[in-house]
Amino acid sequence: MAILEVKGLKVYFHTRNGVVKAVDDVSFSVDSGETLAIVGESGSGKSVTCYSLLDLLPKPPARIEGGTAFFDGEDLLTCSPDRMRHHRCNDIAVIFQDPMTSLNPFLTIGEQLIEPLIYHPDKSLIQSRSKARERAIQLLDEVGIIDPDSRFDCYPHEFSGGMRQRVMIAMALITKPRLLICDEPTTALDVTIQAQILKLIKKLQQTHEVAVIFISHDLGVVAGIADKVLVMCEGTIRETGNTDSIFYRSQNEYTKKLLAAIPSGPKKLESRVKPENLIRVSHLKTHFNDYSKQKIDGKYSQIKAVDDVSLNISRGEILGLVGESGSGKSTLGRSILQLVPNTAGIVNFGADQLTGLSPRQLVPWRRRMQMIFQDPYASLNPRMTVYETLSEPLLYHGLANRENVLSKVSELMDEVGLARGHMRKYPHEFSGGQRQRIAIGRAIATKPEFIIADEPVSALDVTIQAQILDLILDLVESHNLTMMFISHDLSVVRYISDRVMILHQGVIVEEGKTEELWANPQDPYTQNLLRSIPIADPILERARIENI
Amino acid sequence: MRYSHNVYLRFSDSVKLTSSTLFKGIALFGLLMVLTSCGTSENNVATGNRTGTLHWGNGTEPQSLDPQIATGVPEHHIISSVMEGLVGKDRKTLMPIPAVAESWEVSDDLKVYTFHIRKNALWSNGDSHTAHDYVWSWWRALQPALGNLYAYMLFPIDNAQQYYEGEIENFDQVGVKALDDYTLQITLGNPTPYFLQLLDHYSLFPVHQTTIEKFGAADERGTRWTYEGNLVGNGPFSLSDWKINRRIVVEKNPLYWDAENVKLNRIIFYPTENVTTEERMFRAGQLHVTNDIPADKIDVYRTQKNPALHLAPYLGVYFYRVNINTPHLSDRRVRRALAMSIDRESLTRNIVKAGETPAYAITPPGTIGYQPPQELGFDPEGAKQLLADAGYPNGDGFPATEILYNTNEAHKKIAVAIQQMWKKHLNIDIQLLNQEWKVYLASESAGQYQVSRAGWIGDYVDPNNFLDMFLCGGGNNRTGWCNEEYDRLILEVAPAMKSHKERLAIFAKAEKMLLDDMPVLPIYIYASKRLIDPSVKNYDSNLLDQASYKDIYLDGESPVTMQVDK
Amino acid sequence: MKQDSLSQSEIIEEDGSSLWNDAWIKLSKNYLALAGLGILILLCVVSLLTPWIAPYSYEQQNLDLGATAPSLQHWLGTDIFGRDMLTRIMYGGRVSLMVGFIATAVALVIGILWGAIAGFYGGRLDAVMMRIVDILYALPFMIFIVLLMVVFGRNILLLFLAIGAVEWLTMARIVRGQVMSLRNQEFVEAAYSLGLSQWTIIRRHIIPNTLGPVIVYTTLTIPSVMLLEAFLSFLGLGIQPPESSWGLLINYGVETMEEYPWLLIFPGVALSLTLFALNFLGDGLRDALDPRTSKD
Amino acid sequence: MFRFALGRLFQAVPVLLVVITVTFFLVHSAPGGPFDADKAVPPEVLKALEAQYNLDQPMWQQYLSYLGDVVQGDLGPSFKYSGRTVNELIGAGLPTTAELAFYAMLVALGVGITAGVTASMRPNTMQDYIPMSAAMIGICMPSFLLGPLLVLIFGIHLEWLPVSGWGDIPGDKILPSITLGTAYAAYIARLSRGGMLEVLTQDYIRTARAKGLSEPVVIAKHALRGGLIPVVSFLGPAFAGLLGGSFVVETIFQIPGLGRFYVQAAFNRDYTLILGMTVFFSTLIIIFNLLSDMLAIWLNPKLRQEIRGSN
Repeated sequence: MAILEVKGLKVYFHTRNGVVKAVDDVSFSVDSGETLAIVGESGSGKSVTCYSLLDLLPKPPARIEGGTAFFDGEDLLTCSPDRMRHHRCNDIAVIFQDPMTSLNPFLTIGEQLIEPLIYHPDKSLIQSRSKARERAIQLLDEVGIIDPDSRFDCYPHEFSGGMRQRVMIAMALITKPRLLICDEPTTALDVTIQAQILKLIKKLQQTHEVAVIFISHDLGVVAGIADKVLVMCEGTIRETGNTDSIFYRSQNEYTKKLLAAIPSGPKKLESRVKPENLIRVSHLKTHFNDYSKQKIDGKYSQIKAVDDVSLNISRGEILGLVGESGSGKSTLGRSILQLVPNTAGIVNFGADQLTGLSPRQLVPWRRRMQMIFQDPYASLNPRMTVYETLSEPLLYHGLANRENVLSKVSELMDEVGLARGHMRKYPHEFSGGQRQRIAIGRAIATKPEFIIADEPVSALDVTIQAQILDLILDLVESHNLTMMFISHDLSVVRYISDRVMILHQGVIVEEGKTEELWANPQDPYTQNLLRSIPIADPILERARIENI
Repeated sequence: MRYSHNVYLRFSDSVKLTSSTLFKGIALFGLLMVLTSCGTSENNVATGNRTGTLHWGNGTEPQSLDPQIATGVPEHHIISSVMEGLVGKDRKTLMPIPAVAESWEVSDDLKVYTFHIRKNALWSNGDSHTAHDYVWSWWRALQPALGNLYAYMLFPIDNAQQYYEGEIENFDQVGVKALDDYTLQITLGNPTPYFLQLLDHYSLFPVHQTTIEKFGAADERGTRWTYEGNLVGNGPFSLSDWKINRRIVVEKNPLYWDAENVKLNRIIFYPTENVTTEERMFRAGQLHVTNDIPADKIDVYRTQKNPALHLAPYLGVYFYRVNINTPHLSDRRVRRALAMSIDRESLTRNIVKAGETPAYAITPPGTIGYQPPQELGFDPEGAKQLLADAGYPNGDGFPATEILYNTNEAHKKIAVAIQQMWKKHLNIDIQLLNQEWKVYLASESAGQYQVSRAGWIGDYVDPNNFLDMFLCGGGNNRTGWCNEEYDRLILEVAPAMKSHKERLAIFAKAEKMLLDDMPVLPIYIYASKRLIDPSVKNYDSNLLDQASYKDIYLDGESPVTMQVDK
Repeated sequence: MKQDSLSQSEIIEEDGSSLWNDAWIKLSKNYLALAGLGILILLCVVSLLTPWIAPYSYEQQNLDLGATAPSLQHWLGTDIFGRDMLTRIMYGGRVSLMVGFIATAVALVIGILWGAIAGFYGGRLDAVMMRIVDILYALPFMIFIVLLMVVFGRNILLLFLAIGAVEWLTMARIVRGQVMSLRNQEFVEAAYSLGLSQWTIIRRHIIPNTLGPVIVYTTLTIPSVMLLEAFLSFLGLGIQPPESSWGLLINYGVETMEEYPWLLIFPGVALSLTLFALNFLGDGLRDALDPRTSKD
Repeated sequence: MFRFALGRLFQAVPVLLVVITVTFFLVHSAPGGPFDADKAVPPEVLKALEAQYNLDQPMWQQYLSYLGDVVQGDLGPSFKYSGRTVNELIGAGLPTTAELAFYAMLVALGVGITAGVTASMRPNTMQDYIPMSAAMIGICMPSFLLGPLLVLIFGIHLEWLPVSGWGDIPGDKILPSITLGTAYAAYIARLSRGGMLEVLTQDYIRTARAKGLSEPVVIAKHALRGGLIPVVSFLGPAFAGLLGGSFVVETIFQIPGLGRFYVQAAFNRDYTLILGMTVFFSTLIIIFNLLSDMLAIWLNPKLRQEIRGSN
């Protein structure tokens, strides 16, 4: 029997520039104890759909234009604010994507946990603080928080990402809801943590007998967890059906495209590695003062972000650097490029030593080595047009002059696949993928020999991700680039790299030719990492989860 | 399409609720404040009338209540309520009346004064009050280390100046003698017709030796003897409270010799620097008497025929100094032209407004019967001619000239008006330069100015007080003007005159010399401006703007009568 | 590398065009901001033309006329010297607008540079620079003004200097705060990795991104500068009678607000009009200079 | 936290030293001396006075002895208020000014936060425009205009409240507090609106709503804490500004506070009083900035822990 029945839901955004049909005629139903996955890329309307059920959309600009959403025989879209509070408090709970921002940093997690109980809209259901505390601690224990009694009074920043998400889950369950909406609950987490959290959700769903709506862009994750799948794109439903039929027997073009875009398998291109070391790093250390700890003998203790790393990169090679958050992979990249001061060690570019050069002396080298940043939103100056962003390095390094700068910029745009007509637009007018193209354009503008790409596709949708990866491969080919490709995503690294290094807590735990390492990982950490990757195949994925 | 993930928020439907909780807090705070305000509906004036308390706007915070250190008018008001000299002044005519001295004799050569001190005069702590107190007080007043700016008030006394300047060292040679406990004999160097008036000036008031010595050396400045609780005086009131910048309270002194005729129980002096505020305080019934009135308010009170308005001539002159050492101003024709093209009638009527009279001489007319020469009236044509004679026909070639004044709205207004008058009548360019008080003083005494605003308030009613300003090199001259004949008339001839009339004639002659040369441009004679609640009785405006606190009484009951001051 | 200096100058020119061109296009669609701009332009034009269009002389007195309420002869009444208020407000606007804009510009330039440098380099330089700001905050302003006046004489330039000297302090603090949060942004790191000099980064990447709060603060600063000018003029540093400014007119108007309310109301209206025009224009500019606001 | 405060205070020492030094030479080089008066001061009197206040010594000697006194907490005698020490004068004015500043701050916070929060709840509606336009006017409305206006309305015409004084007549503290607080209320309104708007877009607010919390709880418990941090950082400078900027209000309302002393001292060239007040005010500014920083840290659990850790 369906616990939630949505019919013909329409949510439009009324902006100054016209109406955007965020959700257009969406219908679905969820049964008790069932998991419905809503899959789609960013902007597909999957989150808006769910938020509209709980009246969590900002109005204006959002407006619900039509449809019904019956929960227990009551239409959520038209009920009074009081009834809505009642539902939020009793029946429906949400787990949000980013546990970092979704928890109030100013309040202890305990306080946030018990709030729904002590401020319950139904006066008779209000519980005393001590009772609520008991229940919260019991739940914290259940979601796997160690020593819940003392952790109850800690603040969110004192937890790691995975633990925070566990707290979020406990918070969602504390009201004993019948429907749980999980909005990309593992997207912000490392793969190993993701596996744990998914398992936890699955387990809890069974013990608490809740219906789950699971929103995700990651088909691998969905494959293992969902009973039914709903594929959305541009506000409309493209396909709906049970998990196996969607993954194995999809008739829809869009679904097929999504599935095809998932990077899998080994690198397809021939390696062009030349037997010449372009970058040589020996015993590199980058330490920071740890301001959060007490000074000892007048000195701060050190965070060893990069600890005694030695590596070589050959000309033409793509080296994949894999690590989870906090492993020091970004710091290593920045250290090699001399963007952060090195504590010890030597970095050589070709025959020349980079360490010890003054910023002024580094200027000619900067032209020869570049960086692509993870977040295409933050790495572009919001007040500079594409033209300005791309022309700046050209003019600054004397690679173009006033007469030919326009044509040079146009060429660059062609190369990275941007329409020339967009030259005078600002970064915010582009989608994430296009922005990353701009950032890549800026990086190759100076005709560098060496590029460090720091998670260049992590923030992108899967279809876009594939395009950008292909673009990078093309450019490496055509520009004879050497690259260090940093990522947490093992499938992506496998798809692009010639050689892989696994970084853990500032130290390289394993390295080797990509396929060799894949086939035969030696280090337990690497093994665990590889095991944690979700597979976009329901049968394999279910089996994988069982085995963890 | 771009819905950034952080815009999914819902703005409240229950805004009213939230703001109401916040408003509750505010309301509580407001309520607290208002509650404290609901104590009484009676204002100061009404309360004061009931309890015999006079609320007096006193201008600025006094800098000292030591009569031999203090210099200002606000200080004067307070000191004269807590102390008294040998001789007082009639509150209307300003003629000398007995005070601590019940009587006195003057020798035939007008040089020896013998005072008989009341036997019932006491210090406010009960100590007896004798002639020796005066000898000691004046000895103190003449100690250079004390830094008494009014030491010169004692100089008419024989050898006082010599003692002060260190020429003689023995104070016994100074002409002050206590013949016995209650008889004081004073010998003057020259006959000084205004000497009795000086005795009512606070610098000649007696001070209480034991108290002063209790808190420091006799000639030490800034000891705590003038604080509330410490100060011992001999006046109708005694100091009971002094809160800096807030108020000074004096209470009736039961030991005062004339205590039975003192009607007020208490006077509270408020420092009221801001004239506008003071006027509002008066209107709100917080003051009985104000120190001043904003010029623009005077018309309002006048039109209303408001009985509170008290305007009266005041012994002071507002004038411009001209720096004789400025090349183009060294020509006295130029100075006379400047003087003749100021329309003082219009200025006093339209700008200063408080009944000030146009001044054509430096001495206020009517000063103990003295009538100064008045010849340079408003004559733009004559002025133009004079300027042409001096080489500036129609103002051509006249260098740009600056009027210096200290920062003050009233001075500015006058300067603006005169600037325009000179522009209009003489076609010369005038610039205004205002400087902050101390800078202005420094500029003026260093002679770094061309034309400078000035004022002089008489300390005693005698032409000498005005005319000796312009002696050669005198500290208050500052114009660079010097005339030996003038000096001789003021310093030697006038004091030697036998009769009052002859003496005045000499002053008139001297003043004529001054006005012929015009190193100063007299503008108007001051007026005292006060708002006085009709319940204040026995207050009489006089030339020195000096109230007689012992006579004042408050009567809020009697019907308001129109008071006409003049 | 030999082309370096040449190419940098080109960057500057390019920089000038795009953001500001786009801002202008966007501004021209914001009617409130346009109205503000229109009012400001009108005020400036009137100020410029005042000597030719003013109905009366600003210094000609008529003492016997005195202060009169608005009438057909004197639309905005006369002051106590019998001078036409409309004329005086027009002349006062010349002074106030000039002082307001120039002195604010001085404060703006010093404040932005100081704050940007302190915030960008951080560390010891920042500490020293901000301590200097602290010290300047603490010094007795009035003594400082009097001394300035005595040492340099009376000079309108000094007025700008004095006002700039006070107003840049807050500006520097605001900009510093902004810069400190900006300097860790990835696009600054990207610029750094391109090998741009620090100065270029500050100028091209940091400062343009601090414009929002700076503009808002500026629109608040201009009116307060106009009032500060009145205070300084009163102390003798600024302009001297018979010239006047809005601030001085208001100052005087407050004294007589009961007797001659028009002496306060009309200069007050002039100043408020400027204030609101600036506010609308400022908000408009802030939005226009932020490319991100266009599509929401 | 303690060590953090100590460190900051330690940093303040050189700042204070420079302030004292610069001010010392500034005031001594300003034209006009403390004893210049309308009527010429005889040279012998001037000499006696200067000798008494050590003004006849070489400048550096005066400077050093002054520094020595300041270190011992003695700010010297006032030149103008004969017989009063600077410590005594500050002691006399401080309670009043502090009280005034405190009430003004209450007004500023009460009105400012209410207006700011109200406006932030419905941005770009009348509920936003009206309080924010009022704030705009409030910021630019000089207190020399606002004070008299309030006095005329509430003191003279309505006769509700006294027109001047401080603690003399019941209710005389209301108008000055409002006059002084208004400009700051306006600033705080803008700051809290900005802060709230930013916080209200945070994910954790959405989380709180999704939990079924009522809107008042969401605002008061979840949003205010973060939204008011800009206001908290502003409190230090604001309090310093209130203390130092109360001169105009003190003059309008005849309030016996420090502001009047300061300005009078500057006009009188009362060297010791100017210096003393400057030292005092700079110390206060430093302390209040420190306090507001500490409050901001305390409000933020993460910073709080970092500071605690560094102890």
